[in-house]
Amino acid sequence: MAGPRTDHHVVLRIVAKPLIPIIALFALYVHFHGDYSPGGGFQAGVIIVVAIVLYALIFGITPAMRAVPPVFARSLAGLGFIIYASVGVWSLIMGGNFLDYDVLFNEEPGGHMGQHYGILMVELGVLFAVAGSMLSIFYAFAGRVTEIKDEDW
Amino acid sequence: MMDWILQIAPAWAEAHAPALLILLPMLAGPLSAFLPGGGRLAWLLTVVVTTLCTLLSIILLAQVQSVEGGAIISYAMGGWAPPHGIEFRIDALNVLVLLLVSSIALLTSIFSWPTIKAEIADGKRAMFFGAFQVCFMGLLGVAATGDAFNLFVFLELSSIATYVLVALGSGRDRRALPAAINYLLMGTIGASFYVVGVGFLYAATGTLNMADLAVQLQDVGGNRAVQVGFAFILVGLGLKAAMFPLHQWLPNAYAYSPSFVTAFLAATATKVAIYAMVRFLFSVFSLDFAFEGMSLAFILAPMGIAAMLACSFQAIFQADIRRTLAYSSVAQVGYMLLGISLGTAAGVSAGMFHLVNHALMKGALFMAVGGVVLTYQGTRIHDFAGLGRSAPWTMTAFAIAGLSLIGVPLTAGFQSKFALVSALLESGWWWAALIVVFSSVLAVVYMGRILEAVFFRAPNNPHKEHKEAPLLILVPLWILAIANIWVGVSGGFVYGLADDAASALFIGGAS
Amino acid sequence: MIGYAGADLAIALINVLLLGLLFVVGVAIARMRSLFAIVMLSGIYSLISATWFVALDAVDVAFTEAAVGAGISTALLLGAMLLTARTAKPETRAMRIVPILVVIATGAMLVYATIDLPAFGDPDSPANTYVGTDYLERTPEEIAVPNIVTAVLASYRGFDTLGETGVVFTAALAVILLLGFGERSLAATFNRKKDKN
Amino acid sequence: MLDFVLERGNYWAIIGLMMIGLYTLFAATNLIKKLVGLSIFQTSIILFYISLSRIDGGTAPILYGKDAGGHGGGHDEASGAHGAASEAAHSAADAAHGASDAAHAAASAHGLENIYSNPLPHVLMLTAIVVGVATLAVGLALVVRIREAYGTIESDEIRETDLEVARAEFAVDKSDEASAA
Repeated sequence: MAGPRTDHHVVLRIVAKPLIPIIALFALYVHFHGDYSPGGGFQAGVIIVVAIVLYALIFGITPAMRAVPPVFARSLAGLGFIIYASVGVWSLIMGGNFLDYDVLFNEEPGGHMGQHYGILMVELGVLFAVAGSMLSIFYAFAGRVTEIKDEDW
Repeated sequence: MMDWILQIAPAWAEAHAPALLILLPMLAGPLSAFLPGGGRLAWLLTVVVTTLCTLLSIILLAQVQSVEGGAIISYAMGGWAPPHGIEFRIDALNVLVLLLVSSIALLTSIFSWPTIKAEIADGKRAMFFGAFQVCFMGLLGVAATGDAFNLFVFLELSSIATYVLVALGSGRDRRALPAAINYLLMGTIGASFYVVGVGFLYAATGTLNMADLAVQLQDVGGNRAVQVGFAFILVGLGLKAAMFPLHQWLPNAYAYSPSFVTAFLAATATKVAIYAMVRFLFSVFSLDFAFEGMSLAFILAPMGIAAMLACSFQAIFQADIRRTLAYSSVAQVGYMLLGISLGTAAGVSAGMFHLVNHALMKGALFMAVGGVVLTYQGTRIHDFAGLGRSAPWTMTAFAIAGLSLIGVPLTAGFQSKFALVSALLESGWWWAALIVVFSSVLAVVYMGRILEAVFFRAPNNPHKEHKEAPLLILVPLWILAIANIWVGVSGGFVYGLADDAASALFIGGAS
Repeated sequence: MIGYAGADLAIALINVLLLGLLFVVGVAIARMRSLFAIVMLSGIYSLISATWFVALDAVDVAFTEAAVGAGISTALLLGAMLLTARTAKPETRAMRIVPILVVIATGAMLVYATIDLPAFGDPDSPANTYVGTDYLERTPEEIAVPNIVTAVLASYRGFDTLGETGVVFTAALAVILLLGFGERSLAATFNRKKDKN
Repeated sequence: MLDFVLERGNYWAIIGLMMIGLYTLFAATNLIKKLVGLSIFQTSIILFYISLSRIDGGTAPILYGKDAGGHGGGHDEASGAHGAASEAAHSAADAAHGASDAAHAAASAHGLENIYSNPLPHVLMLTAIVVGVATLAVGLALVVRIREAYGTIESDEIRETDLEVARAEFAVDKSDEASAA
């Protein structure tokens, strides 16, 4: 993957370089605007992964792994899942049912703060879990590629 | 009878038991996947979690039994009342399954450590236990949920974990990999069929909550979409339960996966799918539908009988003991389906009783095989020759469970087969009762072949020294073996649970 | 003609066109032997279905299908293809008969079921008058989020989504267990390259 | 008759797509092609669910216009007015049951200004998409391992290899038994 830099990829590299931050930025927009428009944690997570995959495809897997280490990716996956579950634990501690966001902040009936922040946190958990998991899966496949090529399968 | 449990259990555990049951493995699964220490810590965490889940299941059982005729515990996830929210709905039927799954998970995870140390590489053990806990959580979720689509999510959760657990047997035998992908393809088709079926039910009723579906379906009646939805759900869950012609994935998956996985799956995975099938057959659909009655008598019963005959025959001709036991599992699923297909309370309770007993005996059998794999590295019959002398404790437990599988009096297998035969005679299906007896004769042949080799043949390899399985294997193995005898001698307690489960379906199921 | 009453004829045409395209792509996939073409066509299949979802007002689903089905799935399929094989063996005639029979039987059952299904786009169908559309009414008061799909996904059916997150996590765990982290093999490549130099 | 066909044509087309996926899954021997068939089958199920969620004249289930501003200040008043309107609309719908009338009645019965499609199948299918890609990832990882272990990803060749191994094992067993006897 990280082969000698050949010239016929130059256009790709130059176009991709400014594109990747924009893709990541768009992911954040999709995430935080999920209440008002299509999108949410899941889609945002996938888009972030796409940005990193694009980086890996163009500049090689190794630089990508240096930028976003696989350890970080899989920890992120576990963390996201645990964030989601702990919102449930929080609501249990506050005396409500599992994942009942209404009780999170002890607000009066009719208030929407609990639901708003509950949804936001849950979506954050989804974002982390999806981004981490998908990236780990990609790394697992991509790491295999080099190995096979070297042994000339 | 079990009120004292409710008195000593903390109030928060009682109020949130259904959620905590899922929550514990859910938090512990990702955590144990990252624990250091070559998997030892992850294993300890797994044992702790399964212990806690078993306790929670006992609390749930006490809660269900605190009311005459069985209480129904409904737990609204997120505080949203069904049908808008997802509910966990626990009655006498699922509490039995929950208790079965969590206690078998506890015993097998205690058993697992020596075999895992031998079969799984260092760096993978922690993640292996993580995957196991996810699988365990999925099975609990399927058993506890009261929402048709939520069931699919948990079914897939447990299945995806199962595929990889099966595939990890590839360290010992590469055939685990094709077995796993076959399982994946068939399992995913099953889940997809289930989703299509639920889609038709949703189109006809507009709801996904099972209790609500039951009510709405009463009004809809013999709608064609409902009929086809029913058929697809039956096929989908049948694939997961290894219902006879759809069982092709099972023998290889059981034969080549790690010992621990085989023991756990054989005792739980198909059982949970059968539970889901029973839930749909009797709770969601009620027996009023003519087409359903027909499908029971003309599809489920022949499938069950075919499984009992064909797979028992196939079991006889296997050289590998795990394959013998796997084919016998499909045959035993046939017994359960036959009981269920009667459509009477007696039949269903016999089916559920056999389900529990089969988990006890197959758990013990596969654990014993796992012990032998660990000490002697072989699963074929000729590897087992003469083991009765060199590993008497392991093999005695194996023999007890084997006799139970055959259905010898004073064992659990006899009790449930007896219940099944009497239920069959009660409905006038004497021919089916004869087939049950005949199939038990086949079981005598295939188990007898193994037991003969174990106890009466000289060891093939004279260098085999006296080598018993380690204590961590022997203790859970003997707990299951003794449970087999206990249920066989005084079947009252377990049979009572199964009976409660069946009557919950036939009295309070529809409302 | 309930199906298209009130809706634009253009939408109906788009509908027919997209479904027709899906058919062409599907048949092509079934007949192709080059795995690269099959993988790319499956990505196209996902993209076309995403477009169809937009025409049917399911924007969230369309978004996800485009990102996952056409993006991640295709990338994974390509990665796996590079590691395994480039062409598929053709199916022999004998192997086709049983699948065709099974598929025809299944399809016939499904078509039989559609006789009693509500018409396409029927606002009075049970599916569209009960729980589903209740969310529309309840969300402004109970959750106050304009995107109903987000409200249902994260709150009303938040437990499903928790399970879904679990599924993704489990998939990552499974792939890592099967293929490794990708780190070690990479380190090995490095070392070998250094040795060569 | 024509109406009947037009109303269900969509379902039939989707069923056809499902069957193409299922056929590819069953007929192909190549494991990757099988998995592609599986994902086509799953995508077609998603098409089916989404087609259930469509409501004529509806838009995406994201509240807009007055519906979106419905909470806050003059909320009570507005919802009261909506309630009265919905009752009237209901009786009208019962009487007429005409196609587009009913559509508007159904919408206003929910106290909403605009017609939206049914969000529930959308949510379910978001979950199903995720489950689908998770299964695909695990399946592909298995295929890669199979390629490394067997050197092929054609399922019939794998079965052949396994059968030969099993036959060899069986022969060993037989000879062992013979020598033991």
